[in-house]
Amino acid sequence: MSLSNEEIERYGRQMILPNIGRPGQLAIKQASVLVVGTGGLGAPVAMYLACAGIGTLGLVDHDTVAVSNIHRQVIHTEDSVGIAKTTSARQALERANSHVRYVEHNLLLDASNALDTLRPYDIIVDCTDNVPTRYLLNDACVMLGKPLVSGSALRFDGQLTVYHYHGGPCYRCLFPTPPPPETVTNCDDGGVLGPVTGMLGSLQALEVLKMVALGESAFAGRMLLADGLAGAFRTVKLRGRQKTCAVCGDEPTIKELVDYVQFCGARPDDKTKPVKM
Amino acid sequence: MSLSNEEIERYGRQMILPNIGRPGQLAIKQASVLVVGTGGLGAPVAMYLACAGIGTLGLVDHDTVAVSNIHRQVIHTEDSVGIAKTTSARQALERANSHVRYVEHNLLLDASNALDTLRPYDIIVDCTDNVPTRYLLNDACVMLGKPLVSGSALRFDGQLTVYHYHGGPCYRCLFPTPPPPETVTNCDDGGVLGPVTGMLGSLQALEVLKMVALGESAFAGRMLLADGLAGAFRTVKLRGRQKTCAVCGDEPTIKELVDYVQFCGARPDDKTKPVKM
Amino acid sequence: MVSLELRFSGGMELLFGGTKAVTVDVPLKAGAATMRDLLPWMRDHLLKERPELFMDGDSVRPGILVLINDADWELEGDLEYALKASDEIVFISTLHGG
Amino acid sequence: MVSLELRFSGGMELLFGGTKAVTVDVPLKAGAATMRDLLPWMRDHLLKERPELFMDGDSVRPGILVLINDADWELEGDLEYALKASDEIVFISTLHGG
Ligand SMILES: [Zn+2]
Ligand SMILES: [Zn+2]
Repeated sequence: MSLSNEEIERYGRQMILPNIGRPGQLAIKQASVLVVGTGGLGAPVAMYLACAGIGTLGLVDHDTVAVSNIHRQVIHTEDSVGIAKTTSARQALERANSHVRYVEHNLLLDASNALDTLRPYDIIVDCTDNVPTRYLLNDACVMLGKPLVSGSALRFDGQLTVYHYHGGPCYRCLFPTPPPPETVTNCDDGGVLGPVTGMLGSLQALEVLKMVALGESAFAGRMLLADGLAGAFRTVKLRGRQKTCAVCGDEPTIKELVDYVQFCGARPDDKTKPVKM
Repeated sequence: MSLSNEEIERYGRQMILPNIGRPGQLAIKQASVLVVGTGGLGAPVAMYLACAGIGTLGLVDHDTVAVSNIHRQVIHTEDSVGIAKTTSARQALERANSHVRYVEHNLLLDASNALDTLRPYDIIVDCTDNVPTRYLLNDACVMLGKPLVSGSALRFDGQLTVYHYHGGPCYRCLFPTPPPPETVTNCDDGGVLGPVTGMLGSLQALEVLKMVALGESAFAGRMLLADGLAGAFRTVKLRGRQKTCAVCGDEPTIKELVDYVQFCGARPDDKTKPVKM
Repeated sequence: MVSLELRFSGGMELLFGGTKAVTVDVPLKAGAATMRDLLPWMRDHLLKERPELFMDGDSVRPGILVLINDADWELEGDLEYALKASDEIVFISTLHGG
Repeated sequence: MVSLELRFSGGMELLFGGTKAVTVDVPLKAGAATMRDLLPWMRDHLLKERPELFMDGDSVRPGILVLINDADWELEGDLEYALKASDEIVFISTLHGG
């Protein structure tokens, strides 16, 4: 594989970084990344990865664009209200960079389709909005041996880590038991500011590029805790992989995907509900 | 001024934040913000402010879109290569939110036009790429009594602060003397990753929304230092306003805008040069 | 008495009356008392509502990450960690939104 | 001897052979020696190239922000700040790109 003159011109400002260079750009071109969720986090992740020249970019979403999405999901437009989010996102990305191969997965991920959907990709990016899908992605990534770049946001806060990478823990190592459904708030119910998802999604895209081009991440076994209201950032050390983990441990008890809705007692369907003001 | 049902639906997910609510959204709708530079930082700043429903959004740039911009300046598209950046940005923003009033300022800011350009706006966002324009914006903001939300990025690093706000210092309080031109590297020469500008620009937009809706910022008199390679963030306390400052001090010696190119010994024209690989 | 700095984020602060950070003198013996002692004391003296959203059995409920001096408490022995003066202990509700 | 943690960022590390952080025992007297003494020592012992890009007169050159224990050194007396053991001193080249 090589780079055309047009690609060298297009990506020149990232290729002149000493730790990217031509080898880094070629690695980016050869990489395939799956962005799960094309909402508040998925919008900047997809835009920055596409613009950086990722070879193949998969987009997973089952939802259609609603006008209440656009305040934070800046990849979608007024014209795309009502159409599939994957299609809306793909159209925006193609306008920005037609060199990338885009793959739409317009579906609700579940135990029946997750392994086949994730298998062709090198890195999975969790931009979802619900607990069952987060456990599903975690288990599927462990079973397939892929790293999971996980971001989340709510109100003014955000969290970021990379699971199952370079000996670090998986999501279940940290959270063997799902949270009680009544403690879980999604962005539709709790609210969120667009720039908070923008900051977290940008950081997820940055970790993907570092993993692809440099073979490393600052967030394997570490978690960023961002408080956008206070302007406070904290990076903390996490436990390592747990030998007793049900999915990535030495004697895993979960060897195939399970029913995550039942496991979490919550539904993965984050459909927009009317706002109570 | 009031909010239509369509606006309440569109902005609902930020209005349910207890510290935003209807009064915060009305303040956002009444605000006017000028984004100076529609490049790597300006792209996310403009997108998130437009999508959040800022009443009037001004866009300043003198440049046209080049294919080498798109890797980080994700507001621009392949179709807009060669056209004015302000026009390209405005077209993208109108697709996302047609409720906002956009004003294009397709010009190179200098001492002759800066005060008139900045005067109609409440808050100025510095997304520029050169030292002379940073001093120009600072001095103009002090003379007009406006806060300046300043971001910068290079390679994997970023810096953020809010100048001349709530008794905090201005740019000249920190840096009375400009840096020697040979120590200044812009993104075209030093390189930068798109997600780094994405993270910083998102944070600039977040501070603007907090200033508008809450009347406060976490970064008046404080600076965020972000190291994207190490995943390390540091927020530091800055000196207060300096009584001896040449522009915001007790006895200012600079009472009108000067020749910033001469003052800095550098040109504000950040035209793309060919990349040496 | 042991003086601790307690912090709450990610929504945990809502259970503690909106407090994001508090320095408290806890009537427990430094070097001897552990996290196992601190949690019920916090529940009884600081928690403002719904104890079941803070504790589950003798530990925190699932979905809360506890940090002791910027490290996951699992690295420090979790419930058996012996409290020292000036320890900073953070309780974070993990987020799932996007 | 005073043991200091020195950090370089924003491009400053390029003048110091790529070092981003170093703990050094500086042959200066804690409590007596100041930043005015540290800067020339750094220039003579740590700097790898182009001293004019680090110092200007007896201070740092314009465009460098100096932090002492996470605060702008101007708040600490800048050149007159008396060095203490374990001080963390950061030299940051300010960025202008966008
Ligand atoms: Zn595990
Ligand atoms: Zn000043």
